[in-house]
Amino acid sequence: MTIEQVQSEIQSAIPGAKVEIILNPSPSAQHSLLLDHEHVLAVATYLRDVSELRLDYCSNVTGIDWLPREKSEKVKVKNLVEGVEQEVEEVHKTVVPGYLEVVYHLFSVEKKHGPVILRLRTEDRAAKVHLPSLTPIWRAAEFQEREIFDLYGVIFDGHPDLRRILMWEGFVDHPMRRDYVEPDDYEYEPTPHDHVLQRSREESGRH
Amino acid sequence: MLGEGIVRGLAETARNFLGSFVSKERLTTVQFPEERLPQAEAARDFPFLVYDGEDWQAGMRCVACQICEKECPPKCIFIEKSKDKKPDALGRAQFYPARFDIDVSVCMSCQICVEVCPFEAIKMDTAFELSTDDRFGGLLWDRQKLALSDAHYHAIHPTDAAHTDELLAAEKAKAEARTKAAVAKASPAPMPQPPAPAAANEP
Amino acid sequence: MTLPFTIIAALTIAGAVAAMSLRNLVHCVLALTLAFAGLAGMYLLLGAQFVGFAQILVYIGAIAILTVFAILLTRGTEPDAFLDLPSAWVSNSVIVAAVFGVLVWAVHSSPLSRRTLPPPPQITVRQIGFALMDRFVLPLEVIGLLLTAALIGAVILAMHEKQAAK
Amino acid sequence: MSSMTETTSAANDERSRKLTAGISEGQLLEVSMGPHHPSTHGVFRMDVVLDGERVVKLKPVVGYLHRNHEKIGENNSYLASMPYTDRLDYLCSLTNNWAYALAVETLAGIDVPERAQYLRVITAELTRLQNHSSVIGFLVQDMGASGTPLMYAFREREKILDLFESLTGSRMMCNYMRFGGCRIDLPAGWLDRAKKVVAGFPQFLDEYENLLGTNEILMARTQGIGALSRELAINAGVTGPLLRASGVNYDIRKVDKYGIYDRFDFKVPLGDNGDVYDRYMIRILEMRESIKILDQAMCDIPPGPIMDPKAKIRGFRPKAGEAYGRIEAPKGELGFYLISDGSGNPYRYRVRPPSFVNLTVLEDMCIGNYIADTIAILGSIDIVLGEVDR
Amino acid sequence: MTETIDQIFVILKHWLVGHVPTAVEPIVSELLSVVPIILLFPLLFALITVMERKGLGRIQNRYGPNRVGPCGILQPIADGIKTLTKENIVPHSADKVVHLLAPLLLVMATFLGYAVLPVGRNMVAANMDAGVLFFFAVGSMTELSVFMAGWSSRNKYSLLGAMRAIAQMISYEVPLILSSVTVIMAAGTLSTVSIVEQQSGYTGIFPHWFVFTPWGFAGFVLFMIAATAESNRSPFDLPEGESELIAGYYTEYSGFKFALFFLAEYLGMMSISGMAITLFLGGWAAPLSFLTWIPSYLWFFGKLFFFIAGFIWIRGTLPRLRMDQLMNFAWKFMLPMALINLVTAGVWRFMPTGILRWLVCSAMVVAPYVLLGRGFMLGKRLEKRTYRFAD
Repeated sequence: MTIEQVQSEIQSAIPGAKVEIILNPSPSAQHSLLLDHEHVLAVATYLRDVSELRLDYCSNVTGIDWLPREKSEKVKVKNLVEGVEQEVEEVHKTVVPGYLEVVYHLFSVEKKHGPVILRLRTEDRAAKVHLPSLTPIWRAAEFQEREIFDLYGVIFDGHPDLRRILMWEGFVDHPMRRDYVEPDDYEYEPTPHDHVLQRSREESGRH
Repeated sequence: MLGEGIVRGLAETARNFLGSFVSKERLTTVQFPEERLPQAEAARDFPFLVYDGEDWQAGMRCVACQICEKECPPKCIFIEKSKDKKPDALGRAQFYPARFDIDVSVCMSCQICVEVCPFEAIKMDTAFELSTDDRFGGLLWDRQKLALSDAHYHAIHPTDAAHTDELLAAEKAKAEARTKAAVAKASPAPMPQPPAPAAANEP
Repeated sequence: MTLPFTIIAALTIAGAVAAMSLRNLVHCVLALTLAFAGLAGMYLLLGAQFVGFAQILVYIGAIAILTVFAILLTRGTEPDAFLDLPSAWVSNSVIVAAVFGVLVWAVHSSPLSRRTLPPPPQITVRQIGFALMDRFVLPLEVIGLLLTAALIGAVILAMHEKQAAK
Repeated sequence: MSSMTETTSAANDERSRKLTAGISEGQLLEVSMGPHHPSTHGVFRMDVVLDGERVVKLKPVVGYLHRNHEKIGENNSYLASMPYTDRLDYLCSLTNNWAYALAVETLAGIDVPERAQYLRVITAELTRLQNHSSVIGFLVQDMGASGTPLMYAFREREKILDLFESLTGSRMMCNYMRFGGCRIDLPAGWLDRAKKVVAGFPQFLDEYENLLGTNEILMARTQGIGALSRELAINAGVTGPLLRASGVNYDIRKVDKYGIYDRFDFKVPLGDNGDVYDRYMIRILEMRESIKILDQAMCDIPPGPIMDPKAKIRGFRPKAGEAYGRIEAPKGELGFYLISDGSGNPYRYRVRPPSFVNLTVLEDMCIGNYIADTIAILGSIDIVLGEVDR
Repeated sequence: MTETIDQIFVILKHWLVGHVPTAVEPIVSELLSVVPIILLFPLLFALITVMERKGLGRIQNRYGPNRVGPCGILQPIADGIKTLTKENIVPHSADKVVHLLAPLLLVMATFLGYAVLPVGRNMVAANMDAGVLFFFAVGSMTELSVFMAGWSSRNKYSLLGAMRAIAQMISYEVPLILSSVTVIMAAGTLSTVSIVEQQSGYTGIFPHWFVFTPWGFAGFVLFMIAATAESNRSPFDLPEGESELIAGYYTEYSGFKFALFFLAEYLGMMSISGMAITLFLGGWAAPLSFLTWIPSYLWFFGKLFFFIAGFIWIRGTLPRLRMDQLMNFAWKFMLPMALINLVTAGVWRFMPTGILRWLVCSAMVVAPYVLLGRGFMLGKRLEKRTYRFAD
């Protein structure tokens, strides 16, 4: 089943679901479907239970951090240059806002096919980082979503046990974000080694 | 019957107990400091810098191109390029590393530096008993400690070294041919660029 | 009073006093065990080997452990605040002293205490066995029956609890 | 979907509640097993709540070995991540290599020559042999067998590691595969030695079955313990021998037919009960199948190049795009998900670790069992903390 | 001559006692009985540790310790120096006095058991009328010290280990005593010395050991299983099951106190083996009548050696049971078997000698074993399974 067929099947089964195909230009040609937040649970349940696909196995859940990036466009603008109207090329720089993305790789154990790739995007990287959790549909996402919450800071609504998993409780930042700055102090943990202790003090004094 | 499996297990351990006295297949222990297994030819531990001839400074193949520094996964190589140039094995003037340090405590013996080196200048050594009581300094090796002769390379990796020699010889022949052609044309010789052999394909 | 007797008696009494006065319940049990051991020592001193060893086996090996289990399974080992009032303490000791005095007087004035003792018989295990199987066979069987009943009762109680847990 | 209600983790809380009904808080014993515990296979912690010796609640705590492997991958070139994959599941570096190489080859569209494919199959199946043998050794060791089965397993593993050393130069951190092939060809006489080792392996398996196969204590300890239902296993993304012990016929070697696995004649053993004993036996049977594959592969291996000539070692920059590559690693599905933005470093480098995902169902399997079973169940999951924590 | 060699230690003791003033004679006599035990068995313990490590090593296809001294024979000395020089760590919240007393009491209780073991002809420290009872009485004292150790450490693993240990020891004490009661019934005495003497006769060249009767053999097996559990050895080593409970009740012990626990474990193992030898294997009696010229104590220690080797062999082979399985095994298999065996011993006693007695008594032991064993396996549905294969 091609990605377009999957798209149309979802759209016909779940009215109102926005399904956008994200093409993958690389030789792997693993295209994916971008879903909207409202219908994702219905779509996921449909994909798992109802459709021809029977995607009963969620293999991999990945978090991705897309930084805001500058997009430069060359636009032809008519300008008055020295009193004469001229067509001048101008470079328009627009900032595409960053967002966090979560990618689900689905396979079917029953039919032995896959992957069908689902994507979910947050609205931005700071405040609106909520996404619906797919753990109720695929238990396999439980730890992986926790990991994404931990390392990227995506908050999964409906996750049964959303705690940090790899970093410790009380850790403040999300280390897999691309703009994460290492605190650069853990190399010099206090030890009885005098020399190391000294360096550790100097380091902490500097920061 | 209850106990049957236990008795079978006991028989198996008894067989192994006796077997360990008679069969070398069973008792595979090598008592290390006294007995040593021959090292595999492919064995790799930490990198060293190959030099030709007798003088390590004159014969060092490394031209401080810093590819290995960039590619090194744990970033354990530190290279400082020299200000001046010295002639290499082909007689061309090349930079040389004014400083070449490898932090052996960080190095993970992955051999990537060897694979990416276009000059066959860095190879893997097989020495492994390297303990030191100096935690910071003793494991930071400078270029003098890293420099080992081509003969050593031949001794530890004979097949590899022969292959490397072939590659170098071919390159030398090519370079000579080019110089001759350049001389014949009597035009100013261009700076010969070292062609990059496909280092990854070495067997 | 011989030296071994003095030592054992002192230990027994010390154990008994500690068992009553210590705050930590497990310590009390351990002290009580000391008193039991002292008692066993007394039996051995009197030449009653079988009773002495049975005392060790039953009281130290079983009763003490049972008590410990009971304490650990039911409640914390550290008691709450000490609730005794001094007035009760005083009146209690007066009563205890009076009872002790009466007992001492009774024992001392009894003719039994002035009788010369015959040499203790050398009782072997074999004799105890014959006595148990011969003269005391009925009490033995009755005790056996009682214990069996208690055992079955305990099993039924435990089973009931298990079903309730389910 | 009635069965699906049981697969949610809320079902665990429900079961905990049922088990602790009528028991006061003070009677429950909270034990933190790990991170320094002899049988948690590394720095792994289980927060266990016990009623007597019965587990009523269990929360796995991981991350003690976390080194942000994925971030390291994003900051390094594609090639430089290859040696790091060795350190994920440090028992099976060669399958890790293969999974990563497969993902990059999918991403960049690189072909792999025939001989290199055979080399990959041979090394991967040898890896499976040594992993499974040590895992069942560890499992029985955790059940208190004083190391004897483990030592037998290690004796055989040592022979395979010797083969790895003479081929790749390192016993465990092999760093052998490259995008488009393998790093070096077989040294002279290697194949004969490997054939000898593989030929001796069934004897070891027989010995193992004699030692423990019908052992009453082992059966009592493992049969009916930690049973994992088919539905939960699939839904929770459990893969590898665990999934097949629960009776699900899903082996990526058969499903994806990656590499050249469609050329070999082998079968997939399946269990019916999904308990610890089944996992133990499935591993033994899988080893027997691996031996079959190895026999065929070592017989058929053709001469030829071992690297795709188009593959680049220096300055490898795949086109922008993404790819997910997965293989059947000894512990389950090992996947690598790569996103390229056209530069020399991957934009996103994601590892889908089998042992991490398999840990999801640890609580489901342990609740209601005894604390000693917890150890056996954990051993039967077969985790390596290098991979769980990354 | 053989008589002299056999009795050399007894003669030596009498000779020594004869040279001291009469007033101190009883004390010296007792010291001369006690001191050799206190010296000899710890020495044996040292030897056994190295034997165990080397034996396990060979079972596991490795050398075992072989660096200290010739063939590693001095390893226990190195171990001893190591443990003695280690820091004695007492947990902050531990009950310090009880924590200290527990190992001392444990070692004391295990040593007491040796008093009634006849290690050779006329070689017993205390020939008590109720010797067997004494042995089990002091054996039951160890439970208390185990509890003290586990409770005083204030560690959850310790407490769990102690609870396991006590539950296990109490449960297995019942079949242990019941299986030795058969011997007491047959011998008609509780004195260890008389029990051995009753077994020291020969029919032809074969000895009159109790193990060579149906009830004796069954009793011996039951006794050994229970003894393994009593001494916390594999496969019943749950109290210190290191994969679950680190080291059980002695998790929080270090240095010398830890060594004391270790010593007590091995001493317990030796003393209970000694009791098994005394009860079932004829104590110091030679196994064949023409071998009586070998001194009796050598026979005793030779038999002890075989027992220890058996313990090591079993440890090298079997995985550990689980707590509830252990308990089920004690109460649902060991106890019925021990009771049936008791009846069998009675039947044996009152039947006339002959082949019929053998047949009846063997059937009385084997049939319940098969039935109980099968019930045990079927009840748990333990079986070797077959597996499906998918293409």
